[in-house]
Amino acid sequence: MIHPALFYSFSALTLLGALGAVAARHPMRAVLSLTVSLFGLSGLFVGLGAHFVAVIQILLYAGAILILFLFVVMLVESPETERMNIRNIWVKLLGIGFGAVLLRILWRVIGAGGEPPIAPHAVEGTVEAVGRELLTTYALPFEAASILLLVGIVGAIVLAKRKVT
Amino acid sequence: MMLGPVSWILLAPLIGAALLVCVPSEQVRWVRRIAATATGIPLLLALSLIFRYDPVAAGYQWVDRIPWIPSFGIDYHVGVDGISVVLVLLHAFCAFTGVLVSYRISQRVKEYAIFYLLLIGGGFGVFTSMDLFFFYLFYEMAVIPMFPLIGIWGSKKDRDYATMKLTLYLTAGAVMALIGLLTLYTLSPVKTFDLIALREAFLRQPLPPATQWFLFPFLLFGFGVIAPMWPFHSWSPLGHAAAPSAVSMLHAGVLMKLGSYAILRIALPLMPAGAVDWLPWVAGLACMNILYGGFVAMAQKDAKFVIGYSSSSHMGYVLLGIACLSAIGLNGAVLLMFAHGIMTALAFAAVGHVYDQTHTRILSDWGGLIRQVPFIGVAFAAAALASAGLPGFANFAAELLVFFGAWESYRWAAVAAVFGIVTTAFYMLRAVRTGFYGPLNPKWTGLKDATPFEKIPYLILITVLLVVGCWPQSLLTLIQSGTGPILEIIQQASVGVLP
Amino acid sequence: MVTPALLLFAPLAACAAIVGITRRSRPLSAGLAIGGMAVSLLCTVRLFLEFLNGHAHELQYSIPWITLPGLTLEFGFLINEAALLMSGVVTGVGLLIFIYSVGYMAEEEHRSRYFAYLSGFAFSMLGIVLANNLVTLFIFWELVGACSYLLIGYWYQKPSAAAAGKKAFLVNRIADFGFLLGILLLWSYSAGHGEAGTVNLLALQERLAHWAAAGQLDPTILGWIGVLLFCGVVGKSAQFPLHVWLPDAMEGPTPVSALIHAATMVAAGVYLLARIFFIVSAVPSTMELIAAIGGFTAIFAASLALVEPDIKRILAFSTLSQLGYMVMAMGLGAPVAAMFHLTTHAFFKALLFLGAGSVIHAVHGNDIWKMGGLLKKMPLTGWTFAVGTLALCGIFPFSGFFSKDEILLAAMEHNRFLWVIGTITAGMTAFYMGRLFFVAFLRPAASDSAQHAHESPAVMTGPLVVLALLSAAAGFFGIPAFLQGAHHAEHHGINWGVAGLSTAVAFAGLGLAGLIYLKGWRPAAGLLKKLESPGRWLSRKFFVDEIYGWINWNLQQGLARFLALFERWVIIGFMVNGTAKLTQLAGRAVRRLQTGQLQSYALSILVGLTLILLWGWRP
Amino acid sequence: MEIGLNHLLGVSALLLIIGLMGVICRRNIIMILLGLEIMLAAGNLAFVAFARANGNLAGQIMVFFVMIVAAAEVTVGLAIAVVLARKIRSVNADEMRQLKW
Amino acid sequence: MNPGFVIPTGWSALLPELALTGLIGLILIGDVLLKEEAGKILSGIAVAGLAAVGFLVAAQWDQPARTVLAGMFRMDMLAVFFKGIFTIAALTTVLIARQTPALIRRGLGEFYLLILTATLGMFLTASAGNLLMLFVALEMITISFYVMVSYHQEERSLEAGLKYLVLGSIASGLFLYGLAFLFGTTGTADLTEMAAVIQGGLTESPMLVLGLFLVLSSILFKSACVPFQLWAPDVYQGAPTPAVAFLSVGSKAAGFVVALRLLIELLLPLGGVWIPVVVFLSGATILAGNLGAIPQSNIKRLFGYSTIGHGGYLLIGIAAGSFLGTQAILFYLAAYAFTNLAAFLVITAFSKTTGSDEIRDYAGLSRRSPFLAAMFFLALLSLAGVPPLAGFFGKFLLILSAVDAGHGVLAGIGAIAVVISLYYYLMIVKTMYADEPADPSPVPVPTTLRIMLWICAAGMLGLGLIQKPLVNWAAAAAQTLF
Repeated sequence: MIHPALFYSFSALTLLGALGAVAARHPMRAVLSLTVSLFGLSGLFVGLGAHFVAVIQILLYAGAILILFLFVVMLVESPETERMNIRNIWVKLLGIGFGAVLLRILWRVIGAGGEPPIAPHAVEGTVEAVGRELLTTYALPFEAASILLLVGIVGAIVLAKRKVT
Repeated sequence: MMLGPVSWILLAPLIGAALLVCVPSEQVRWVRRIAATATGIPLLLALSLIFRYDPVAAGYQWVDRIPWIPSFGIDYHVGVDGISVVLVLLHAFCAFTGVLVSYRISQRVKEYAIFYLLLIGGGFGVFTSMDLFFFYLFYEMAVIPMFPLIGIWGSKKDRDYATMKLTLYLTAGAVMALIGLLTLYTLSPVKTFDLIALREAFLRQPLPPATQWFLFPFLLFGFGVIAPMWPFHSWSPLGHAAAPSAVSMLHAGVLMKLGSYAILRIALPLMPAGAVDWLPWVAGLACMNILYGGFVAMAQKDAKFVIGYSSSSHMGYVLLGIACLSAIGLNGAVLLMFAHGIMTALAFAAVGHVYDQTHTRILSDWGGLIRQVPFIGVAFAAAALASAGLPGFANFAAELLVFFGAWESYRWAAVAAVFGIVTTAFYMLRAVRTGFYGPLNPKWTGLKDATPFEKIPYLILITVLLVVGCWPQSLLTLIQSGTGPILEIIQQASVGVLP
Repeated sequence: MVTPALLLFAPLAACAAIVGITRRSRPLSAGLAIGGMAVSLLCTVRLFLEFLNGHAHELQYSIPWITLPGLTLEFGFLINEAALLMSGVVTGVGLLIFIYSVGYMAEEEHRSRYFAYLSGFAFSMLGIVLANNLVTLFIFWELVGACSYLLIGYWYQKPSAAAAGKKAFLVNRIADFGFLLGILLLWSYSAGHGEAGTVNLLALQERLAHWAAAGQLDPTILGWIGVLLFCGVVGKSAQFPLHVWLPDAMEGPTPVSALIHAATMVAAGVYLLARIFFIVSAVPSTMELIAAIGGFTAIFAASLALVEPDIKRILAFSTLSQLGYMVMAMGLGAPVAAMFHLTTHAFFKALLFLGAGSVIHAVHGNDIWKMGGLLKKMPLTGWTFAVGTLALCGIFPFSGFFSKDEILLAAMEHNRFLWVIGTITAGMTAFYMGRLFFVAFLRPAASDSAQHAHESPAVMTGPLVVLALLSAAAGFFGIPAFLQGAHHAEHHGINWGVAGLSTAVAFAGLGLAGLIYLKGWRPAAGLLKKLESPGRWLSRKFFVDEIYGWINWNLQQGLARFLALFERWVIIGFMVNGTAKLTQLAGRAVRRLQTGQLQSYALSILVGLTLILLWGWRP
Repeated sequence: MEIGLNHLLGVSALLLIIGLMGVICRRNIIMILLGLEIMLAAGNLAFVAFARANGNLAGQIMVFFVMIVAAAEVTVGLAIAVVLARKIRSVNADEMRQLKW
Repeated sequence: MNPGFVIPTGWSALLPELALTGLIGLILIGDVLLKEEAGKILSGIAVAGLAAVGFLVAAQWDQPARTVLAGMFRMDMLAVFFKGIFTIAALTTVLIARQTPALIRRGLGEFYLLILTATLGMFLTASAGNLLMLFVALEMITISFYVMVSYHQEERSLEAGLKYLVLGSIASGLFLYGLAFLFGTTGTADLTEMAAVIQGGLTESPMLVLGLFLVLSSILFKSACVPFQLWAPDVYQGAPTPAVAFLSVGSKAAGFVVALRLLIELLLPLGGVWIPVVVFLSGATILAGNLGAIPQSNIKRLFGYSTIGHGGYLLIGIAAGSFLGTQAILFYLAAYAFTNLAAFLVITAFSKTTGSDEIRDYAGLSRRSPFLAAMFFLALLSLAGVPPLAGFFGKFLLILSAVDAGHGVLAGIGAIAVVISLYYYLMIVKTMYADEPADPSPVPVPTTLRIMLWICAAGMLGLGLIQKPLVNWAAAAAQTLF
């Protein structure tokens, strides 16, 4: 299992990064902060033996998605104009309050669940193992995912394109 | 599969409606002819059934049964017993005369006829269904067409409110009853909606009294809304007032009877112990109906409201008769359903005739009309006197039976009921006097009396009232063959409940 | 079976034929009606002869009308002496009045309708007479009420006529409320001791006799039954306090007043008492009540007649008063006397009304002060009227003398106080009749129309003459003896003391009237002054109508209006529309949740989830 | 001290809540989308942790699919953001309140 | 060891899906190649293709259930039943889209593509045998819908799209998180195996219950149920009509197939935990939807609320947790498909001519187009649950299932809500029939819509009067779960 020191440091990286991403004033900073968080997550993945996923995470998330974010941030370039109004404050306060309650519930459930025994024969998520599974057992979702991506692409094009004359 | 006459009674209006969909709306004559045929055939069939029904054999006759949804125990199962054969006849009379009265409608005739025929079909369905599912289905089918019928062809002033209230109120009652019906179905040892099978199952293995006590009000008040039981009656006078004449005729003549019919047909035999527990309360409510309706009718200025409240008052007698749980009371109640249906159809037809020309229903605006429209005046006076319980009209015989029945079962209620005929006389004669007697209002010198063709429905209705009034036993024998078994069940149950 | 059926249904057939066929032909309609009545009369005579020959004593025919488990109602006849007598009165007097009507209604437009109503009435009245059970009787009881309603309101365009018809029907309805309850109570009472309830008169009589013999009668219930049934009598025979409809009923055509509101229908109450005498007589207190009401009505109505100017209303009050006599007689346990008086009264009161009709026909007005001198102008009418007056006043040897004497005799025997009342009433009767006759017929003509009055046609005077003969001679027909067949108990000879006193009082009344209205004698001014305020009470009929109007307006109409308001605001406004409003409000509230703001929607998901976890699961 | 499953799940729970807070509290559409990404990442972490605990690969493969889904979702979301920015010159979610009640 | 790539057997079970994928390709290529007249040809292709797919689906009826592709794909009656509904909905949506001018301007090809991808997603959802498959398939639906909803590119449409996207993604995130717990506690992602584990007695695990509630929440979101219903009215109002039609029928049905698969098939042993919650939420949903619809003036928004109500009714069947409840849901969904599609066909035809979705503009429709008005009348009555229309029997079965399961109060709420819904539906009827039209010009109905409307009317009346076939089909489909 993952070493406690590694766990705590990667967890801290992940959580702080996420917190930073959520709290950052400027979207640009948020995106960068999220990158940090995702790196931390990858670290956790590696620690859990999910090597392939960790790599993909860096490549796909940090490499592609966050770049996309950055493009858009720069494209729209709108500084956050968050005017304060009463409803907003209420929403925020209630959000934080209920978030805390929810967290508490999750916490208890997770704690109450005890520690299920970590499988002795921990499977290593190597590229080969994951790849074989993907193309055999999970061939159908894999194909479906390709269509999903097609939807994403078509969707983005359809939405972003200017009016057809 | 060959269908019997009962199915054809039920199908004729529906087929008529389907045919009308295909007729171009400009062909008003054909529309009317089809409507008249589609209601005339049931009338002839119903008359033949009345003569051919065998009261000695009793039970359901001319039964048609087609398995419909076997997995839920739902069958298309129709037939008539002594009660329903009489009410089918009532409905057929009202429907047919209603079509004749509707010849005055000139606007959007085709749509009117379609909705009207659907309503008719629903009514026949309720009276002939032996399956609770179809019973409910037809029940709603009889209620919903009222919405457009009143909403489009009603009198402008209050039709929007009236029709919405009516539809919602009746539907609310219906769904309440539906819950009761479904609970009965789930509680029954046989999973079927067949009334006969349920009845027998509950006879062999009755529901616990507490369950019956809990369930009975669902059916009682659910169907009681349309009966209309006090204090759920307020949809009805307004509905009458806003509706076009033929619809008022059907509404008061037939639709209101669906409720008491349903209580009699479903609630009593399936939950006899519940009935024994609850019916004294019904007797109380029925008295409220009678007296309250009567007094409110006294304060009305609008002719249709007078008749409307009078209807709710008179339906109190029907409820009281049912509440008696005795042969006299039940038979009286069914006979009164018939008599009141015919009488109120007559009254609404007459008022409608005047309203269509004067465009006011305020009695004091009429004045002395009998001089100008003697035939209509006489028809209205006949209806008023019949309503006031004048012997010779069927209403008297029926109300008399209710009095006798109530006197046996609830003496205080009988006193109230008898007092009810005093109030009836009060407002009915007032209506006649204000609207038809006295000097003729010079505004109405142009009013036209009924043409010979238009007289036909009135003559039919008056004749029926008189024939049944002089010879009530003609129908009572049939009715008795239908109420007898119900009463037996009740008696068995009360033996079971009471030490 | 055939004869009584024909007797009953001949007028109905005439009525139906008039409505269905001869509506447009006035002479044919009249002919049909008279023919129907004549057939009935012939049938009555035939039955009468059978009775006289002793072929029959009591005849009963019936067919089932309604047969249900627990209730059997039949439609049938019970013919006995009283029924035959009554039937004879109805058909005989009726036939005369029908004939008279041909003349009286000659100018009327819708005469066919009139004759249809009259025939219908005759049918209904005969139904009462012949009915063998109380339900059948009640049916016809209601039908005569309806015919009376239609005939009073015959001139429906006159608001007063329309109102009077309605009033008559309603007052009777109130009375019938009690009557019907009485029938119901009697029915359920008769069901005791293992027998099914019945409303058949003979069966009841037998049963009660049997129970009485066994000492099983319950006087309380029986008393109630008697009182409730008597309610019907009070209504139909216009006894105090339900007398108010009869004076107003004079709005109808005069022959109608004669037939219905003098000779037959109003007497039906007395006849009913005769039929159910075995029930009411079982409880003494009931009898006392009946006698008291009758006696009070007699003097009360007579006092009202003293100051009334309308000729028909005077006669109407007189009818009330005489009906009071009859009811009192019943209460005193003298049914024969009552029925006797009923018969003679039918003759002379019909005569008086027809005479009055003849006068009204001639002078076109009802006010006696606008008449005068008519005896010369209309001798036949005048002399027959005089006969009627004398009969009514109870002057020997006119019929009224005999019958009234029987009643006073019964009172003398049973209740001295009522005897005094009866005797005073006799005096008052003589006074107001004298006043009427002297003012209308003997004083000089007081108006142009009276000046130019002409005798009525023969078709009207003919019946007058026949009736005058009957009024004069009916006392010698041996009616009580005939009735005795039914009631074997009583017969007394003429008690000359009682008869003499009442005759003397009658003469005194006539004399006083003559003094005042013919000779112009004015008692001292002081006395007149003192009489003024009771006079006002009298002319306003003791404000009974006003009291009823107040009750009607404040209690009944007030309740109606209150309930209408309750309906409008509480039931509809609060309960129904309130529910609808509440639903709509709820709809608006739900809609308000939809702020349109994305974040609050997101928050709702969080909150929703949290609450589901918290309350739905409680981890 | 041994790191157990519950530690990992704890982190994922925190991550989930942080993401949710981002969605709820921020009004810049891009920030909201970032929050959504964090929520998905929380799910990923949980899956991987469970995969480890259960000793099968399905959890890891799920992460792969989630990333594809996230990519498609973000693409569409960002496309909408871009068009919106073009139309109403703002990516503030508060500006969009035409549809309500 | 498997040497690399293995073609799994049993692809024949996927014939409809394969055909659909082929159709997607065809449309994609067609859209690129055909520029002029693309709409008509593509719609022809799409309709024909969907009809073919429908035949393939129908051909699978009564075939023995199979699980193929390593447990990813389950071909059983329930799936086939739902696929039938999806196909009908997709087909109608294609036709509706062709009559929506705003869409035609934006290009129909891509829209068809999205309809088809969403349909494919629905098909896979119905057949998913594995959590992974289920997740991907569901996302396929939702992401297609995100695009469809914002397709108009006008402000409201974008707003609707954004709202749907953000909220839907939250739900997806929760769903994913919940799936993780289901996966973690059962130790497998295969639904059949999971069911076996849970039936083996895992009910006590709090983590499983947490997973259950998270999954339940996102199912509730998908079917627009309280407390996750807020998106529906906004999205319905802002989105293009065909998207709404498809959303209301297809997406809702997809939500319920997931509910049936997860809650009934998988988690029924935990019924004691979730059934009370669903009972409560079902009642709340019915009330919220029907009450909120009362004050609405925009027809599409009204349908947004009314669809919430219908979701609540469908939840009754879930709450019943019984065979009867499942059967009722299936019947209701089929009936609802015909009914709601008929309504949206009318809305499309009406707004094509008048360009309005406001209820007050429907005044006098019975004179402008008696046919449309009559069809709308039928559809509204069926929605309200009035016999003898299909919607009635659906509600009848649902309420029966509630009564049968002992949820009397829920049945009562369902019954009362019929009355409430009747109110606002009848208000529309009143507007159409009794009010005077501001503009009396006739409203033409395109032939395709007319044909579809006749079909829907036949469906509403046919299912309402002759219920037996569908009841039996639903029973056969429900049988797979029990």
